[in-house]
Amino acid sequence: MGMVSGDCRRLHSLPRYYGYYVAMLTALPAILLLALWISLDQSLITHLVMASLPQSMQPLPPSEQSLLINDIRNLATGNITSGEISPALQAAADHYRHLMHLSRLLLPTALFLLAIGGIALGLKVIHPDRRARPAVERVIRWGLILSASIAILTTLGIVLSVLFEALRFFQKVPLADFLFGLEWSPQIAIREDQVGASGAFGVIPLFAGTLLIATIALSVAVPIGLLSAIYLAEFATPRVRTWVKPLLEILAGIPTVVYGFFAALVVAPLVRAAGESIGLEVSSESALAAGLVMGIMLIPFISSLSDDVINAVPGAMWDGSLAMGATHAETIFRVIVPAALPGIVGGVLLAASRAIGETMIVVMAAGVGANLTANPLESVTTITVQIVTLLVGDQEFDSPKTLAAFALGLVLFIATLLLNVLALYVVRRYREAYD
Amino acid sequence: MTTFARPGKHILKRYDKDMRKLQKRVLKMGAMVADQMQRLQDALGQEDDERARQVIEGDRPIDLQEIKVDKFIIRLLARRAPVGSDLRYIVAASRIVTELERLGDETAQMAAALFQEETPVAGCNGRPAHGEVRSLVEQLLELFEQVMAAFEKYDYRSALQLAGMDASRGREMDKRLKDLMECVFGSGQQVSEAVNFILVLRSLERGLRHVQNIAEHVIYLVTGEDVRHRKKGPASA
Amino acid sequence: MSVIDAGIRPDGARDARETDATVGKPFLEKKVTLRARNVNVFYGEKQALFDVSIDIGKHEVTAFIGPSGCGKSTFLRCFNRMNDTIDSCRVRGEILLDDEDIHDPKMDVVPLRARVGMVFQKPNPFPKSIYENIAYGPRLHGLVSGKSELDALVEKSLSRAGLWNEVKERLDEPGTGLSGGQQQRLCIARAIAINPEVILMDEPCSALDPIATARVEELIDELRRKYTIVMVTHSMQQAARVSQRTAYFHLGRLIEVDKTDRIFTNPSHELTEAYITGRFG
Amino acid sequence: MTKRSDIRAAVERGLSRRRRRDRLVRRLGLGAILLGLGFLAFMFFSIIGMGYSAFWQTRIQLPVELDPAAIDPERTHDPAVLRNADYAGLIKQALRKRFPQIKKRKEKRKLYQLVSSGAAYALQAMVLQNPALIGSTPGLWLTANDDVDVWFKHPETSGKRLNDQQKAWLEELHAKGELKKFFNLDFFRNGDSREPEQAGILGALMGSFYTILVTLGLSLPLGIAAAVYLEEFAPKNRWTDFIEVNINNLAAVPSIVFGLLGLAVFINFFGLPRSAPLVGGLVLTLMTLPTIIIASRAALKSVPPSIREAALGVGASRMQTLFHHVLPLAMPGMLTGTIIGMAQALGETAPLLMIGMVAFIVDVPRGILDPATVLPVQIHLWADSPERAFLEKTAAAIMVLLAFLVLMNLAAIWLRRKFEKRW
Repeated sequence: MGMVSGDCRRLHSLPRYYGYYVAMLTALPAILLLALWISLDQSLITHLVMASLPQSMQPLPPSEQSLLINDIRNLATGNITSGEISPALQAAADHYRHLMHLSRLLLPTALFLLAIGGIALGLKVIHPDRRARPAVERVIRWGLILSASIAILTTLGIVLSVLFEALRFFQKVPLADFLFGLEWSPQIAIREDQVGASGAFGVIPLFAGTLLIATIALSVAVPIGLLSAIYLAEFATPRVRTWVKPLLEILAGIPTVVYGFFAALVVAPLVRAAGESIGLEVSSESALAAGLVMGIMLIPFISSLSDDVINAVPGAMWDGSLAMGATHAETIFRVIVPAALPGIVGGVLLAASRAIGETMIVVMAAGVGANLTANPLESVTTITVQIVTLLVGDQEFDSPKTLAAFALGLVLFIATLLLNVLALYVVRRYREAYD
Repeated sequence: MTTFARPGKHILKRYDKDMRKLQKRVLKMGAMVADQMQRLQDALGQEDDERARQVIEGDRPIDLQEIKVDKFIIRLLARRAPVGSDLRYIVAASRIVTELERLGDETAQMAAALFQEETPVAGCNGRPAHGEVRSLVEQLLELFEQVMAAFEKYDYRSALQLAGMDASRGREMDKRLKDLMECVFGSGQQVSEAVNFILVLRSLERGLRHVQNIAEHVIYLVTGEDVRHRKKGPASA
Repeated sequence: MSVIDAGIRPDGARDARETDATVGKPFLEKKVTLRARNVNVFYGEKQALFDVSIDIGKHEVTAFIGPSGCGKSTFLRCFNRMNDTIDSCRVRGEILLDDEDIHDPKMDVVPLRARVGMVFQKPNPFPKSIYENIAYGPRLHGLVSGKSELDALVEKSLSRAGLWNEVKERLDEPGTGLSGGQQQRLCIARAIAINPEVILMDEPCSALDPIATARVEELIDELRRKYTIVMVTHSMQQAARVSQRTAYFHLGRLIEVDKTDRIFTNPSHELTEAYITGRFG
Repeated sequence: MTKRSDIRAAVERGLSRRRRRDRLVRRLGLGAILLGLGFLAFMFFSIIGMGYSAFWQTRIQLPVELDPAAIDPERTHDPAVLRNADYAGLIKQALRKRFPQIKKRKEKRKLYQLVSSGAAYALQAMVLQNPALIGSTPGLWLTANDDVDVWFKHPETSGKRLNDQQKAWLEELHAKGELKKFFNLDFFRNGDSREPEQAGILGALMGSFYTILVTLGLSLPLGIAAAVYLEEFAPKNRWTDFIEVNINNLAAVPSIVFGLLGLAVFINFFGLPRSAPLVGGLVLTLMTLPTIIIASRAALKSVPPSIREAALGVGASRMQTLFHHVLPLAMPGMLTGTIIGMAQALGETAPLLMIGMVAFIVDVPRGILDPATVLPVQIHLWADSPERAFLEKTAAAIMVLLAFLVLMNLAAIWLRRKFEKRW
């Protein structure tokens, strides 16, 4: 400010932008360093410690190495370690502790120096003609771009992580066996130690189970959801609409674990009792119970999507048809539903994608045993159930059992991706037709 | 029952302006015709050939003004698509302009007939033609000025009087014209002289008709009633 | 009644009846299709129409004009009870279609609307083929028994709407693919496919260009021979061109109804005059 | 058929059939809605019916003699000494005194089972807090065992795990007013436990709190920044189109896939600790980001372009326009979207199973790196437990979870109502 003797107009940008500018020069490098430091110091220190270990302990297989590092870390932080403490280990721990201490000390110093440097640089380059505002804005802009790219990174992360582990799985189990095998029993494969040889990783029963439950769910949700949307859109008075719509949407806001609980502890026994009362044998983990509850969960999904697309049909269509002397029902089924059909189909596809990917309800209410059946009264298992069963608990990332979960994840991802993209495309095309 | 909104208060200010301009132009044309009649009257009073010549030549600007106002009216019709009182006003103005042009013509014709060298216009029963005509022109001018005032002020009552049904002055003039005509026919004058006088009297009669027509147009423009070709008292021959 | 004969002064003193009621001739002696008596319409608390009474002559085009929000569309929609679709809307009074009260609770709107067709401001063909658009009404009401009968009806309706020659080659194409003017004529064809007695038109040309407007106006003039037409329009010129009688509405009241010629040359009410001549009303 | 009279006849003929169909559709629609709402009501009632009793806890009143000889023989009041005393023994002694008629070892064991093993800890805590109590014999209300609790709350439905003798003792206690229900504070201040009567949701609540904290801290700025970029700055090209499709797709990717991502990337690749709220928060961030981005974009879109044009028209830069005008106007909408995203994250279970937040953790977590579980996962865990007493805990935990969700949604509605603007 002094440089222009208080005349703001001679500054290129508003005064505070110079402040932001300096602050940015100060903070950004420091933050970068901090991030780098935090992400690297652990592995660097570990590496240094390992390098300083006696020769005898050097060539270790990776799994034992990590065990060792764990021991050293535990020792350094004063926790209980597994096994005996050898002097070498003790030394390594001391070394580790020392390095950690050094790191803790060095970090603030380095940060401080960097910040000072930033301020100095900032003060030096600041000049009335300096285009501070555009510079600040450029940085903000890059920040925004980075944030927007996170979605891409996430997708990429999903694809890569799932694909990578799945490929490892397919090295052990042939793809054809996986895709066309009729038997699924990962536990057996482990016990008999015949990796991938038993053909126990056939995914067909899981597909069948998933589809069975999804079909039951959709056959509950689609008619109920669609009919409620139709009723709300045309027959209901505004008062009813303002009350019923949020109430139905509550169903969408309930966590799936609650539905799971409801399915497992309320609906399944009811279904069973009902089946038994008419002389049917119903499994306590029947596909019917899980599917029914999943269908309830999907009702608001279908109804609000259908409501959207029905409302997107211009009111002039209603008027046109009613003025011809059509009844409400005729208008709905001959004009509105055909016009909204692509949107409704899109909504149903999205709901199907959700049904396939739904986890908690089936984890809690469906079975674990793979069962190739079309009988809704029997117990079936789904892809998501298997992923959860395979991955919850101890994991060994070498065993096909664990890796199979990722292969299933890949299948699930691809299936839902296809459904989603198709549905989004259909819905988008539909919207454009009326916008 | 009727409504008449005076020009003005349109949402479109330009429309108002145009309507005022139309009125001004019609009134200007009326003033030009009145000037002509005044000049003819003066020429007759002073036996001034020069004045009479001015009257004959003075018809030309009136014709030009007619064309000008007509063009303006056509533009108004095209541009504003007038309805209601505006439509009536414009239609009436258009008709009035035609009447004015004719009135101008009659005035010039009278000047030409009264001031020609070869065949002077004879009088009748000792009454000199010029003097008679002069007083008749004066009377016509008076009626004409009244009807133009009625047009300017949308005064349909005064126009009603002028239109002839109970127009004592119009009837009076009408009667004088008839008397004169009978007198000329009965006097056994030279044919050419008599014809000239008759022509002038006819012109005066037509002039009176034009004034009455203008009055009818004023009635139409204010009330929307078309009173033409009704049975109008004795004024209609 | 002649002004001159009556000797009424034109300077503002008015006949007593016009201060609180309609001027002109709301009631007709000759053939009448629709009779409205003391119609009041409310939207919730707000009253949109006040005591409107009018006769709609048979095989005439009656035009409703008036500034926006004057209730003319609302009134039009009373004739086929389209106001039923607006929840807060209540209609009081009597509207007789051939001496049947259409607001009678026993009156079913479905046959009513089959008798009173409607064409809307924006062309609203259904997102179906041209053929299906026309066939919609006859199918709905079960008016045809076979495909050939339906074909004939579709052709007849389209021809009557002056659209047959333009679309006969592409009956299977979607109606939404036509131009605006064609769409509107399609909607008219759709309405006349069930041969209604009355056709209501709510600003049928306001979304059209002048040429399409001219076509539709021409069509309206032809349709007049077989149908009674009531139209709302914002274009006074249009009312002047196509209608035989014009009704002027102002703030929910019917101010004046009379022969169109008279309304546009010499309206009786100063509000009408102010409106049609474009003055502050 | 074109004659009007024929048409009218035909219309009238079909009328009743068409009206019937119309009514049928209307009834079906109404039925569908009632069915949906019925499901909702049924679910709520069954959960409340199962869960309300968890908010009460059965306790037994016993005069426990805090024998100085047993607790603090040297009267040092040294906490170390006090901590190591045999409080369970004191309770057993009190029980024996209360029922002096019981002599057989087997019966005594049955008697001891009536009181929760946690009662000893409660006693210990009480003594540690107030050593002056030593030597007195206060009549203490001790937490009963879960079997007693279940039997006492639902005497008609259960009690298989208690024998008749135990029931007789309990009847006696009850008759003398020494068996009562109290408000269950332990449910809100304990972590998980193998013993149903001691299990509480505090650990899960704190785990949820930290997880949501991480999620909120990351997804709010990221989501808004991404929305701002896409809506205000991004050029319309293939890349932004791709981003858009990606976001829409991510919003519909099954949550469990995000769990797999978290497992593979955050835990295996970056080596972050398993079961930590940090990882849970990261996964939930990725999962909720699309929701927040979509909602924020809608909020930005609803700011009329005239406002932007007005600001740009007086010479503001695009950034200034954004920060001074657009963002403040769009903020309520963005926050509403964020709250809804958070509610979704709060109820999410499946991805957290993948990253190990299902471990049995007794301690209440104190930071984002401590092993923890979250409320929905706790529900899942309890729902899987065989003990009858966990059923009501599960339902109660669901009630707590739903209460939080309702609060969040009410906040979102309130926000929307308060700042709703009409342009």
